[in-house]
Amino acid sequence: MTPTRLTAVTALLALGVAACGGTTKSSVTSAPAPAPASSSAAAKADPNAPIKQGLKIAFLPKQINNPYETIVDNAGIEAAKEYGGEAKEVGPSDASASSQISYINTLTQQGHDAILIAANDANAVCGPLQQARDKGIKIVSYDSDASPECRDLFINQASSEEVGRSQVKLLAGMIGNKGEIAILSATANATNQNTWIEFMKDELGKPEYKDMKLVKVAYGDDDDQKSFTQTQGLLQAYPNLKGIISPTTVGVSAAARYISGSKYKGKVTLTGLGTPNQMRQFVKDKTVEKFALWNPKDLGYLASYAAAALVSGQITGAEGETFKAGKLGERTIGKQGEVILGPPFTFDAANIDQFDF
Amino acid sequence: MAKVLRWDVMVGVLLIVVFGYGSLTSPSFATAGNLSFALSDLGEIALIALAMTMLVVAAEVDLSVASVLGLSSALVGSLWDAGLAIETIIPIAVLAGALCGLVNGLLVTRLGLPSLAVTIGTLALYRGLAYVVLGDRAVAQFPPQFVSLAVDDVPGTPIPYPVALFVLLAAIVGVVLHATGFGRSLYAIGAQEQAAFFAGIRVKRIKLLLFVVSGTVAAFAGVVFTLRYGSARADNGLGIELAVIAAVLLGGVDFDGGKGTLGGVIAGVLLIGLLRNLLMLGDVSTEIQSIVTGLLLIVSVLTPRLVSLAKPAALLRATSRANLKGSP
Amino acid sequence: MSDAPALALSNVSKSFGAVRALRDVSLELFAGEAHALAGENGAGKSTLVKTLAGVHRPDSGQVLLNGEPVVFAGPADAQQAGVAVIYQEPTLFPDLSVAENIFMGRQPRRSLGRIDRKAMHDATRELFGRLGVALDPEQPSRGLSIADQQLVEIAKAISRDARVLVMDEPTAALSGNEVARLFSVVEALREHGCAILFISHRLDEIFELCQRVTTLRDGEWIASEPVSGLTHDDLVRRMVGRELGTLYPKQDAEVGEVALQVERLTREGVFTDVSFEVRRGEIVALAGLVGAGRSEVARAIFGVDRWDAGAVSVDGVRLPAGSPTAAMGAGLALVPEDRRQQGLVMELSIERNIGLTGLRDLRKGVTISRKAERDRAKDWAVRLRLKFARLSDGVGVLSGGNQQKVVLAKWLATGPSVLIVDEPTRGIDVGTKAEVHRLLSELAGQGIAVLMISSDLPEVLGMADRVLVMHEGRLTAELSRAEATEESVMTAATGRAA
Amino acid sequence: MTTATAPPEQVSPARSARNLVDLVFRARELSLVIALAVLVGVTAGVNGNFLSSQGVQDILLNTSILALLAVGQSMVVITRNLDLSVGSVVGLVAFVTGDFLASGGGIVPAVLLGIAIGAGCGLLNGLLVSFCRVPALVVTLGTLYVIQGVDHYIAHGRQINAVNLPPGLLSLGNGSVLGVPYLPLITLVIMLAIGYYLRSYASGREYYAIGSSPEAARLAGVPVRRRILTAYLVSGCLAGLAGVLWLARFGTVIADSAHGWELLVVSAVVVGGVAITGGVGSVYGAALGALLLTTIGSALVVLRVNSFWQQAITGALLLLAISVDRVLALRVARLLRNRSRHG
Repeated sequence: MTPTRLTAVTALLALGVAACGGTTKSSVTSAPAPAPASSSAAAKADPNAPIKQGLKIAFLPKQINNPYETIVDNAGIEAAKEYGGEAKEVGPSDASASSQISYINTLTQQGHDAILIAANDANAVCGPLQQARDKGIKIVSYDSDASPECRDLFINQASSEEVGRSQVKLLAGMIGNKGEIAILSATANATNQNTWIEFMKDELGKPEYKDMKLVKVAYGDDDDQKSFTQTQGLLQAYPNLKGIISPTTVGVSAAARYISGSKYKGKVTLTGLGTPNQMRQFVKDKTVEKFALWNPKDLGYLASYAAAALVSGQITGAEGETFKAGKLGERTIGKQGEVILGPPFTFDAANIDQFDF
Repeated sequence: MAKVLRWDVMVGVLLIVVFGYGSLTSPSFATAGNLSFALSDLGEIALIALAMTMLVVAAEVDLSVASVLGLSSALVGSLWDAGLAIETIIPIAVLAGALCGLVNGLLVTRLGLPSLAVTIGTLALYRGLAYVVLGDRAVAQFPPQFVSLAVDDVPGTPIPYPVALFVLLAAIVGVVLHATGFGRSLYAIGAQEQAAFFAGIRVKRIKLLLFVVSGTVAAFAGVVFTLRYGSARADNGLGIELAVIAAVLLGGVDFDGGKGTLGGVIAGVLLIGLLRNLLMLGDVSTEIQSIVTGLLLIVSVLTPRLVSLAKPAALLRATSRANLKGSP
Repeated sequence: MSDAPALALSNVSKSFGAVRALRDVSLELFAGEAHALAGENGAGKSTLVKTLAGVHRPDSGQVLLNGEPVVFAGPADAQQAGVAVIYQEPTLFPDLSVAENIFMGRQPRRSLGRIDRKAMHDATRELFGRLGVALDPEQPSRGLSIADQQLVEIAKAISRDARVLVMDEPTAALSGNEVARLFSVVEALREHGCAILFISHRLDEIFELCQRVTTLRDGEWIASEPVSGLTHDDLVRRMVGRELGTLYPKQDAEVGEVALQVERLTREGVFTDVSFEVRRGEIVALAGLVGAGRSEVARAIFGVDRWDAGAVSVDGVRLPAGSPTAAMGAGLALVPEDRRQQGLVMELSIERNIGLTGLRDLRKGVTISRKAERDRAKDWAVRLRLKFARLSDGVGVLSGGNQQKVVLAKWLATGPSVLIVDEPTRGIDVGTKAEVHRLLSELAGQGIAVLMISSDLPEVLGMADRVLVMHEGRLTAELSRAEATEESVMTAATGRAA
Repeated sequence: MTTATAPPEQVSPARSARNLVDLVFRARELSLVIALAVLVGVTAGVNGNFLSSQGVQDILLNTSILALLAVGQSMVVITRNLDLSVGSVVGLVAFVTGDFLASGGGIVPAVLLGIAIGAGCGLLNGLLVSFCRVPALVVTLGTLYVIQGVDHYIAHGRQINAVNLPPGLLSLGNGSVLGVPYLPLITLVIMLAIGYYLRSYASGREYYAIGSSPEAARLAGVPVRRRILTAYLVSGCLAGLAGVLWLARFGTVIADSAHGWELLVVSAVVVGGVAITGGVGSVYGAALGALLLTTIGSALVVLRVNSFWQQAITGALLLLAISVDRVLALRVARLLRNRSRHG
């Protein structure tokens, strides 16, 4: 019977490979790291080169139905019009790395000048991005980074360290440096979230926060309903909880919504990263006192200009190079090709009505 | 149904039309690079579709394949993280897949449960286990020589290794399905299980085997998937069972069993893949792609029915079969 | 009462694919009359019943209600018009209670159209009282014996207060007492002006209950006449169309060694302690009422069902329980009762169906040799005088008789030493029937042991060397060819003597 | 059977057979209640907060939308069919009605709009399944894709924010009367109404008849197609209503509300004792199933169990439910067979 054979073939294949000797994680990681960032970095930057006209760039967000990403991308598309380029947004309807990869491949085939990506998985997108770069396409990651060796630039919304530490400071100020706190994150492998959380933990290690205790990091998967129920669970499981930090726009608004309608309103302090439009109601009804965010429009705008600068040869992605980003002025490339948008801005009842995004 | 109206042939024709249209309208469509991308994007779906074809021909279905793929990926990730050799990990992951298939098969054959219900249950169970194994972590940095096996083209051709493997397996499954006694048994089981059983065909054993094969192939696809993306995650392949089933049904395999050809299924897989590729190249949004996939699925089951309903004699058969279907 | 028949068929024809089930048939049912429908298996009785019931629509001809042509779009229309039907196979909802089965769609209502369960259960009890049945109205119908299911069907039909009651073999599974009670109820209905169409294979019942009889043969109308002027033989002649003798060409064969030995075979709740043997060259009939456990014994012997106790040996080799594959290997073959579900894969071609029992023998290397498959099919098609266009045609296009030949071919091709045939001539035309009988006789002559299950009493008496009779899961009689008469078999089958 | 000769003795085995069957099927819903009680008991023992009024309210609120969908789904499953498109209908309705309200629409028209959209989707499914006789699984899988695509097309990365919605709607989602939130009340009323209809009306019983034996139903003159169509219509309408309630409850919606819920709904229905092969079960059971699944989810968080287990447990429960049903059914059938033979 041949399907038995089919199984056998599969097994043999696997076993045959097994016979060749062991390849383990340690043997791979101890080997010299793969070649550092590709040859394009070796090219000479010409800060005075004009921005090329008719550039074709594409934004590839985590998923197209994420409103935050839509704001960022639309600002980037607007920016491209300013410098005479042509930009578009394409992307999958689910936030998975594999569907993003189909799009990277397609964009490569279509021959764009630059791809701007908010990576769903830093490593998974790496191979296809390398292939795109081999064809001369510039890669700029924004919002969520891809592995540094497979992109030219990372436009960071804010210094990760600053985001992490400032969130802790913000909350500590409101709860008087005392009590149990929890974090409501997005997915556990979201690169940006994890970096921030690391810095939060580091900040909490400082002596002035000795009375604050991080009891749980929960994951709402950037899914509104899941974030909502996770908040419920957190508050039940930890009755002494004093504060929650939710460094994700989906999480913080879901948590605010639950708290505003529950008995925990006024007892538990919530802060995090959210957009003013989402949070306005909860600031007004006093569920949330303060929260922070950068301007997502500026992020898209900056990423768009950075891509144009890269393609035009004004920069190569090396540390210390500078480029002009339209109305945002001159920006400098930091370590590992990072460009930082700026410090996060804190919103409260006094200033929230000045913003609309 | 008349030979000319055979659905699998129509899918083949449709495939040629799409290919022709793509080549004419999009300069980057019919390039080796693009087709190689498009094909390797289909790799796992195509692999799993091979096993699924045999199951559906035998009037069963396995909805848990994508979860088995995820579980296999999670196992690869966590074992790799734990420092095991990849050569040991791969057989373990594949074996785990076989075990998953065995559980499905035992529940279906021993307890006589409908495979639809069983595999909806294991769909949740196996995906859940994948999360339990690896959590929300993503494990990366697999050995380059293995990654390149999953990514690179066979030297001198624009054909990626997984696609070459698929061609090989497809040839085997094609022979099994269409030219061996085992294949004949599958069609007999699918069309009239009792008659097959009365003819001395070991129906339960064969079904059990099919589920094991399905689990094994899905787990193997999980290994390929993990290496190809260089990232092991519990949510890998989430939802691709629907794409697999869509391809199989689009290829003209009757959901009630007993009908369909492997050629049709391969045409179905390619049609879905190339159409998606073409839509993406044409900057057609994801939403429209989803609508097109759904419509294709509905049309693929609707058209053969409407053709057969047009004949009154066949109506009677279809009616009685439709009514028999699903009885415990 | 008007002179027009309550329900009538006028020149009705109906075909299924290539099979013409009814040809130009007319029938008139008058109020206050019990009308018998006689005909062999496959004569078109069930199709006629389904046409009256609105399940089938005639290809040509008309259905007349009180003399007016009507078109029943479906069973609901026919029921609306006052036609109640008891089908041959019970059609119950296994998950619903007995009372709900009886009153589905016509439940007694309370205010706001709600179902009045108490009234429904009371009405059911009252019905059961009239029929002398002791079933709980609230019991689910799953798990009822065939006889009980049939009784529920009868209660259902009677409860409709129908103007026309059609009963397709309602008594096949009933015991003598139950039949007597049913008849008294039917008699009462008839006196109230109900028209009754009655189908039975027990000719005595026709003579007892009915005033007129219509005979069908091969889908054609033969005669409609008063019962009073007829004898048994007249009726049989009309049904069969020739002298009985030629239908059962049984020749004596030399009886050899024991080929099939069944010892104290038991399947709990189905049959108990069944022991018998069949010798080479012998045709042994297994008779009994529907539901007596005959087919179940055959299924267990062949391994389709498991047995709980006892043993089966073929040519001295013991068989494991529950393995058709092992049974086939030992030389057993089973031509099952239900041709469409169990005997054939309707969607596959003639050659593939015949090849299905020999997938191992037809191998050439790994793959099936299409030539060997075709040769095997061609060989047997010729030997059994199969009428077909192409071997690659689906078996669905063949007539019932030819389909049965394909089933036989499929099994004879395995070269069995024991052949079990379950209802070998059910639903096939008279010509083919005689051919099948001749074939069975020949096979016995070649030294094959044949075990034949049949509800067709003349067939049992005409073909068997010995007759085993079952009643409620037990063997109640073993009769030699000389001892076996219609009377003696029926006595044992209904347990009247026991 | 020799029933006619000795009726009095015959009654008792028949009675006890019925009692046995009754017991088994009652036990099915009873076992859910017991499981629920144990779960709640243990969880509350570990963390008293679980049974606080806020905790109970949360569970009821979380359950109500799932239970509403499960009630609709069980009507479809009872007729031996399946509706996988409910999740995407909820998503579509939540967004479209949100959009409608945000642009100034009234609440009542919005609710009607939501139900109408759901009814349209249900009608489409029902027509395809009942009149074209295509397998329900495949058709509703197809409409799942199509409806989801339409939803995403309309939303296109936009978001409906709570601040743009009328406060009346939001208070429907989070407000309560006498301490009992509106949402569970709405679900309860609908569940009782449909449960009562299915049990006490002639046409309601026909759904069970169709699922129990489609062929017999046809012969009994049951309007099979119309009933199946109605089942899908009801499922669609309830999914539409669930979409509006989703909007009211969560306030902020993007395109993928209830994404992937179809399997959760089917699980709730099957765990609740509605046989996937039709004909058996009740909407009460289905709602209980939804309550159990939701409670497990909440309990895991409160018990501080890794919430990754939740999905695995849901799957295992579903398998357990269908296996137990099957084994029990086989046992009962065997017992009944023996009784009827030896009775």
